[in-house]
Amino acid sequence: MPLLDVSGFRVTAVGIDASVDLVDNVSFSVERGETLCIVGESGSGKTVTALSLMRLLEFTSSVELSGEARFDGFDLVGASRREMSQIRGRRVSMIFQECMEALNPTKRIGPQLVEAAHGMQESRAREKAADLLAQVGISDPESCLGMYPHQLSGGMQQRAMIAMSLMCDPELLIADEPTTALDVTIQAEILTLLLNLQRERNMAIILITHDMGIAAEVADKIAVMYAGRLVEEGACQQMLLAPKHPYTKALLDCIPRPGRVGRGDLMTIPGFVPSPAEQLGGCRYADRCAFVTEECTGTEPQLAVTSGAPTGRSGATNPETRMRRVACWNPLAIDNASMARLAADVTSEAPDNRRRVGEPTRPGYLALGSVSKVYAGNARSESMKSNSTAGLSAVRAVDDVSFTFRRGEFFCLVGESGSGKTTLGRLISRLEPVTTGTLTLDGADVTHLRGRSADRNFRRHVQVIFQDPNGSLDPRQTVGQALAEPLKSLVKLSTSDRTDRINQLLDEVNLPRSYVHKRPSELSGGQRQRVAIARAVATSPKLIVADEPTSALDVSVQGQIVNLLRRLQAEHELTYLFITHNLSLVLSVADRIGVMYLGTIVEIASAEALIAGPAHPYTQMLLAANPDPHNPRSRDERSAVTVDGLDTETANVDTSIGCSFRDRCPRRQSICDTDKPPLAPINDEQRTACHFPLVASRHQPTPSALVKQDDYSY
Amino acid sequence: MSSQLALDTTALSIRDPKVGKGKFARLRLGLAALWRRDAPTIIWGAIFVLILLVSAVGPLLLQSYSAIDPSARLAGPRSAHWLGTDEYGRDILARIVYAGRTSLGIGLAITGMALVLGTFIGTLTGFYDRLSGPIMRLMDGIMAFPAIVLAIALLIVLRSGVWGEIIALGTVFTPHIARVVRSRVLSLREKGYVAAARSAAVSGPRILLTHILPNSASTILVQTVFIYASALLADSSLSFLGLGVQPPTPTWGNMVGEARAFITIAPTFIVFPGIMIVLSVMSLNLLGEGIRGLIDTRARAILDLERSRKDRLSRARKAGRRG
Amino acid sequence: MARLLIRRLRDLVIVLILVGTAMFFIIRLVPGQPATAMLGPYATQDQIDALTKAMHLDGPLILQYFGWITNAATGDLGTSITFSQPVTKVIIDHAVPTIFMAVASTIMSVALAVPLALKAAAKPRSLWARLLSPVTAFGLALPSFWLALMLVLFLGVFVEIFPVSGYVDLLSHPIEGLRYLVLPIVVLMSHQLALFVATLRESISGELLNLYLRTGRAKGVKERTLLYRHVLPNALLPTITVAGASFGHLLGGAIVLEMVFVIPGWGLTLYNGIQARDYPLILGLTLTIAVLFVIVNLIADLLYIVADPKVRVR
Amino acid sequence: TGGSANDAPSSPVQGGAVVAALSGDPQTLDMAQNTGSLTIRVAINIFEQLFVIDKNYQPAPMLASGYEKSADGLTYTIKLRSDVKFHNGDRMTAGDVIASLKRWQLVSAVGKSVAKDVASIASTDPQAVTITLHQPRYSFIDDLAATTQPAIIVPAAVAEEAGTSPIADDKIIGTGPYKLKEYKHGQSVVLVRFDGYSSRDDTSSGLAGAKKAYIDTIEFRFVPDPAQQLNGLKSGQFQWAQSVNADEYEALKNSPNLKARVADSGLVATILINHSADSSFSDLKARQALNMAIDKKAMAQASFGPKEFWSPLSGALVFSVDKPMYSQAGKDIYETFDPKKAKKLFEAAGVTANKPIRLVTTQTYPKYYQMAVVLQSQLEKLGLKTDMQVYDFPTMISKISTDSSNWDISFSAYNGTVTSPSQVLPLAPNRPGEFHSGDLDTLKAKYQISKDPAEAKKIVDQIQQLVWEELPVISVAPNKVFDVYSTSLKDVSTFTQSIFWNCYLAA
Ligand SMILES: Nc1ncnc2c1ncn2[C@@H]1O[C@H](COP(=O)(O)OP(=O)(O)OP(=O)(O)O)[C@@H](O)[C@H]1O
Ligand SMILES: Nc1ncnc2c1ncn2[C@@H]1O[C@H](COP(=O)(O)OP(=O)(O)OP(=O)(O)O)[C@@H](O)[C@H]1O
Ligand SMILES: [Mg+2]
Ligand SMILES: [Mg+2]
Ligand code: NI
Repeated sequence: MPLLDVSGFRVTAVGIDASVDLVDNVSFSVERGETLCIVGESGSGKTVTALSLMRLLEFTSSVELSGEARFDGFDLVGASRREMSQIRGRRVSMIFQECMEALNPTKRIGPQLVEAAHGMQESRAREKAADLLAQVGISDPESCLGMYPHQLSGGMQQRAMIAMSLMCDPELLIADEPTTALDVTIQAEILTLLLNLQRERNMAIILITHDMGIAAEVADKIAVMYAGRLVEEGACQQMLLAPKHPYTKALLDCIPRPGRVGRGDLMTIPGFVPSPAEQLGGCRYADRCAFVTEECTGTEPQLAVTSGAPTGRSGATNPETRMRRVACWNPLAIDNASMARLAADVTSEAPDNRRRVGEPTRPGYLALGSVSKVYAGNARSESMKSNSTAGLSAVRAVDDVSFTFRRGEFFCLVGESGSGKTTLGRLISRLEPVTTGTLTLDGADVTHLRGRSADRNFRRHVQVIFQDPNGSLDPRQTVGQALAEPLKSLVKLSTSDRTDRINQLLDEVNLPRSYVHKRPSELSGGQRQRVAIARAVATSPKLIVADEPTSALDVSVQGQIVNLLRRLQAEHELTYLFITHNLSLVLSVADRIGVMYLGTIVEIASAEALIAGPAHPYTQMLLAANPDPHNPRSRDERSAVTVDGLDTETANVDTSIGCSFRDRCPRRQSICDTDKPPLAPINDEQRTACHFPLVASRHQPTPSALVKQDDYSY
Repeated sequence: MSSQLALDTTALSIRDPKVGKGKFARLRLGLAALWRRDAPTIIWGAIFVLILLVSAVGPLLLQSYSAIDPSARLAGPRSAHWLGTDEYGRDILARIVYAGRTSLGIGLAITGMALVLGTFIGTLTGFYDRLSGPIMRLMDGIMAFPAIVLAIALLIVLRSGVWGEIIALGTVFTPHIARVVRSRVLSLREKGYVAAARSAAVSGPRILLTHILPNSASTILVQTVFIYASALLADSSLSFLGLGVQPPTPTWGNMVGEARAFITIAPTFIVFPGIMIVLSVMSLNLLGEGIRGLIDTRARAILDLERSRKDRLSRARKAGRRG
Repeated sequence: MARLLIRRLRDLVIVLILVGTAMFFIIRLVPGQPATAMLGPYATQDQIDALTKAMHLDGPLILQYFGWITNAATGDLGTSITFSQPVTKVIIDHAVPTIFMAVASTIMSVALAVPLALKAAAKPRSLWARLLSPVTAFGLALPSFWLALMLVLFLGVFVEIFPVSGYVDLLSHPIEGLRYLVLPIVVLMSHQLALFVATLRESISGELLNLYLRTGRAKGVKERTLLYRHVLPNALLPTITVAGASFGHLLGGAIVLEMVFVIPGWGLTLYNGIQARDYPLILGLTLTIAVLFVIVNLIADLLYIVADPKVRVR
Repeated sequence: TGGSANDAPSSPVQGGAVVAALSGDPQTLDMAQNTGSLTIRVAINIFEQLFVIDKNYQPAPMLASGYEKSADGLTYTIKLRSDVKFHNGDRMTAGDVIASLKRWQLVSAVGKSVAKDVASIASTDPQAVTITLHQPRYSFIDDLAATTQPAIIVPAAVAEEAGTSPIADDKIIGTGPYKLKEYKHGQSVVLVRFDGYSSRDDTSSGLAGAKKAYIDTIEFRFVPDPAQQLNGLKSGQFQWAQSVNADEYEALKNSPNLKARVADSGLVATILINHSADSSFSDLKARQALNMAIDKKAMAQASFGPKEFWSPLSGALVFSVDKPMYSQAGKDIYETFDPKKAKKLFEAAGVTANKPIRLVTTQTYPKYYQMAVVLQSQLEKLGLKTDMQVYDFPTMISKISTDSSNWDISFSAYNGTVTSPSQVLPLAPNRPGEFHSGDLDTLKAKYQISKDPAEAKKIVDQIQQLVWEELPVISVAPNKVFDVYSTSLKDVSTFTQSIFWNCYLAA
């Protein structure tokens, strides 16, 4: 008997006006020692499912549960609250995504952990807590117990959270996006940690994620959710290898593959997830599905066991795990035709004839000369809070950065959180003044512009797109007004010309012209980001700084935005500074990539060069941590990733001397402590700031080899 | 993907398909929806509107508020004078209604002054760092003073009376609005669309007018309602002390002040003006809270939270009956 | 912490100088002279002028100002005209009732507000919880002078439990003195208690939204424990600030109340001082009230820092 | 009426404490300088004069044992009683009297008017004082017995130290039956029996005669609110209250525990008029119109409550009990109430609706304010505009005495029991309103050389007639004091308020 057995599970939100099924028809099971990954786009009901299973949702909203959910034979749906408290926090526990809010800010970590141990002496519980903290990779557990959450970095908090969930030695652990807010490096460590702990304890894990890459690396089974329904469930490899539901396949296809630069558009899923309130007669995926038939729009398909599971290389031994269930009227048959079509999707696009843009021959456009930005620490607010931290030394958010954007290139900036990417973007777009250094635009010094006309002139050429699609549009302005704003202030157009231009812009970003009168609240995230892009290109700028324009969006929409950006680039000879966390994306779209660490650029290289082999150990670390469903690592490979508990926030290294990466660097030598490595060329496509660059010592796979790996041949 | 508040009922606000049948129908539907959502707010709002209406129209319908009749001094309620008469034989009901005009009007003027000044100061100091230091120090200075004491001090100089009181209390309440506006502006100026406007070379004042102010409007509105309530209360205290609007122009506060000498002879004289103060201040405060519940996501979440617990309990009881 | 203290002390000095200077000129701009009040209603202008001269209040204002401010800097606030005593002594003599009322009302309000708000938060469907919002709004809407008069009307005269006015020295006759202060304190509390309950309830409700509660439930912690060990301590934080700020309300409210109940505290003394144009006394008292208010808020801020680890520990 | 009323035949008991509600803090107990009634109510029990008025408003010796007046009326030799002790234990001597009178001449309005006529004050022996005048002064002894800013006798050191300033609280040393124990400003004044007091032997009458202090302590608590005073009386907190609302009279008349009594004396409510060129009321026609426009009865009713408190209405400047000064001359003018004619006269004087009449009043004394409200309503009935300005009392006084350009009409009330025309304050020089009349000055001078009461009374009548013809002020109505006290307080004098000697607390 499986540890957790869910079938026909439904969660209904009871509202004042109406009741809405948030989640319906969910069925899956988890064995001891097994990992189930639930994946799906945002809003597909993953969190609702998890919280409802824990019976936690009812505390904060009015919901009704129905269907079957048995934990070790115990009825989770029908249990009283009292019975439930015998399960929750004792046999089942949960890790939440928002670690910053999930811990009580005014209580020390120790008591919060001790609280999670039931029926245990205080002193014993404390010992256990320290023990667990050590296990999750916190180097000084005793002092950590005495700290308050805000004294810990995000990664540390998440570790503390994990330790807390283990205090009761749970049989089932539900982890809701435990790593989404974290850097890839920390994400990798935390996932490894979870897997190791699972092995030791024979725990069942339900891991919720929106990232197929993570699922690919850690799951035994994958369940795909869409718009409140479970659409497909099956063993991990089978799911990756031969998705049966068009949605599963589309999700996989949307993940960018490295080395596709100039090879056509990224895959996307048109449309967006319907809200739970939308009453649809048929399959909820129907209007986004490429294989839609009449049946699909008429009746909703039920989860059904399918046959014909192809035997994967590692072939499941347990017949139950081999069981595939899919809710689709015409599941994808894994026949040759469809395989061919799959392959075609990936490879058959006509190679792009654009000039390769990474080459150094291209003329420079905007140049940074030793640019630095120092924050006083309390420059912004006078509030008491920041005042008490005023004693802290200044933050060097950007530290002596020099490089040149080439005209028409797609430059990507990556790096862990807090490495100064946003700050650099703001400096380049002159939203903030540099502390020292110079900015040169097309040969002219623009560091300190005087007068409004000079400023206007600069702004006509350099525009920005921001990360948060919700915040980047004024909720009170219509799309038309938002687009008119730069047109009014930067170019002098007659009213009718302006209307024309707005229509033209909407056309360019593929939005219907009727959207002029819509307000941001009526648009989806992706559509908002399109408006933001339209606004940025309205004045025909030359350089666009895009600060994580896709990181708040689902992968299905991310492709649309990137494709749009690239199309506009081709049409208008744009130069991009694209800031992102997403390494897969970077490797598939960028011409050149800059890697930032603690305010400095540690490596600049073309995408090909990076795929071929990073020169800086930090770049290598980032690449290694990046999960890729098209090329997943095995479990053993995963466990090899060290858990050393260091990330940008905890790295407390003196950046004024020596290499700032030295305390995380496996190749550290004495020179690293004393001399700052300059950003020196390795070859004509790659420069790095490292005393001991990696590139020469590494076997270099060719790009073609990488592509070959896409053929599901593992 | 994005971190999300524990609850989010936006999904539940299903658009009514009937919407779109003209403005009136829409208003009615909107009110009906609001009624289901938050009936008390509508009730309190209606009470306040009623007080406003009666104060505005009442004096036209009732007997003179200033006609003296020394032979009918301090009479109890009777058919000619529903609430009795005061020490000059004037009709208390007529005076209370007329006092509503003065009290509510002055409250409004005070609120208006605080609103305009406070918004101005709040937006400027929030938006321009350079100004914030000295001006906010001044605001702190004003707030570092018990409101009544400050108002009394100012009133002594400005002369008791309508304008003196408006200026004095307007000054007292300005920092309250300025603070709220400032913190709102401080958070708004970090928004992407402000940066976008900056990068479109939109000038500071224009950004203030087109982005910051409209988006602060709801916060300011709520605060204004609360300040209106406070202004009514402060006005009544000052009038009671004989420092505000001077009788014979009645205000609720100075009526209580006058009635104080006749507390045992004519209790209606002191009771009813007080009730009017309580009722209008209370309805304004509850209205403000209700509006905040509609506008402010956090406040709305709190309301929903409380409501949801109710529903859950009622469901649990139903289930109990079934079982 | 030390920096904060220094900054606050600097603010204090600035506020004092501002308040002192402003008040000095403000009250001198007011028509009417101390002599008028001293001489009663039928004095002639000649008599008034003569007395003004005798009191040395006739020189150039600016010289008087510098004289006063230099003395004030050394702690000498001058001599009260009506009391013919040093202002400092007058202020100290009249401090007990005002401060006692303010402190007693604050302490009792906090002590009552916590259980009331918790009761509502723990049982949101109870009658009490549903009535809480109108009841607190009612408390906040009650003008203190009116409530005071109503209490006098019903309790003092009809039922005759408490004396309706006057004051017996608290220090020499504590029991009798307390009896005299019961009604004023009840009135002060009506506003303050409502304020605290409202604040506390809102912050408790706000805390209930916080995700750490979900964590707590996931850990299997009992709801009661969550309420008392997590929610309440966090929710009390904002109350500290509100309590500090409401102290100003109290001092202001005291003026009105002390007049209604004839309690010789700062409020009544200030009011009489204003009526009598007792310049040194008015200045001294307003300064003292401002200082006290700033200090109380400073203490509230410090308490907040001590209570909130986010600020205390960095 | 008058004198000590023997309303209870029981015999007096010594002891007990009285708590008396006083309407406010007197600020100072120096009654020589302060004109207010609060000061008088307390200090009357502390200080004494050489002469005081008896129940018939005739001067009678108090600290003096008698006096001799020279035939030419220019020299007064006043004999002092030898058994009088100050509260500090010192015996009163001529030196104290001389110093006190000299100070009185500096600080008191009556004293100042006397000072004009005084050539010297000297003592021949320790128990006698000789005062020489430049010219005869009929009212000299009356002036010494005046009750407003009276010529109180204090130790010479106290008088000299105080000079023109009020006597400090710790120097409040008199010769009266009670002495000051404690003055808590803003809160209370406590008096205790002065055991060293030696009473006169003659029967007590008005303020004169024997004084016996039965009550041990009198605590005056300052309670501004009349309703609170009454509440305190009802709840037994107070035994006496200074100003209970007159409207309570009917209800209190039948109260078993409280005695409510309308006194015979009080204040005469007066409308002040601005005679300076800045006001249209400098025109006699306007004043006459004003007089005809005022329904005095209605004004009295609205301001002073039941009829008992303001009758009879005769337009006199003093109360009817004050026989020497009471006159009904000009009553016909006073009684003319003719709005139509008033309107015409106003028009003739150029007072129209275009020019608002500026009424200045105060709420510090509610009755002034109430009169203003009634006047306003009556003027507005005539179609005139009014501009009513309400200030606190010091501001009002300073407005009307220093700035004649800003007001037309104000309100006041004056002591209705005076002993000479020069004490009638509204007619005194330097009053607000800048009224000057040669005729009035002549009459006043004539009064001082009158030889006997009959002649004096004739001049008083002439003055009264002149007041109604020239209308320097408009005397509206006498406003009698309302005495309310606990029935446990026996033998309370009806002569004036707060005489705490000769009365006692029933056991
Ligand atoms: N308490 C609630 N009441 C009503 N609707 C809710 C509630 N919680 C969530 N929803 C709605 O249910 C849908 C599913 O939400 P859920 O949070 O489970 O999605 P998710 O898959 O976890 O997405 P994400 O990746 O963004 O975390 C969303 O449309 C959301 O708006
Ligand atoms: N206005 C500011 N005042 C003070 N410090 C700042 C400010 N803005 C950024 N910093 C600091 O500068 C550093 C770099 O921040 P930045 O936002 O540029 O990083 P980032 O690489 O964009 O991070 P993320 O990936 O989280 O967006 C951080 O340590 C941050 O705390
Ligand atoms: Mg989620
Ligand atoms: Mg960033
Ligand atoms: Ni307030």
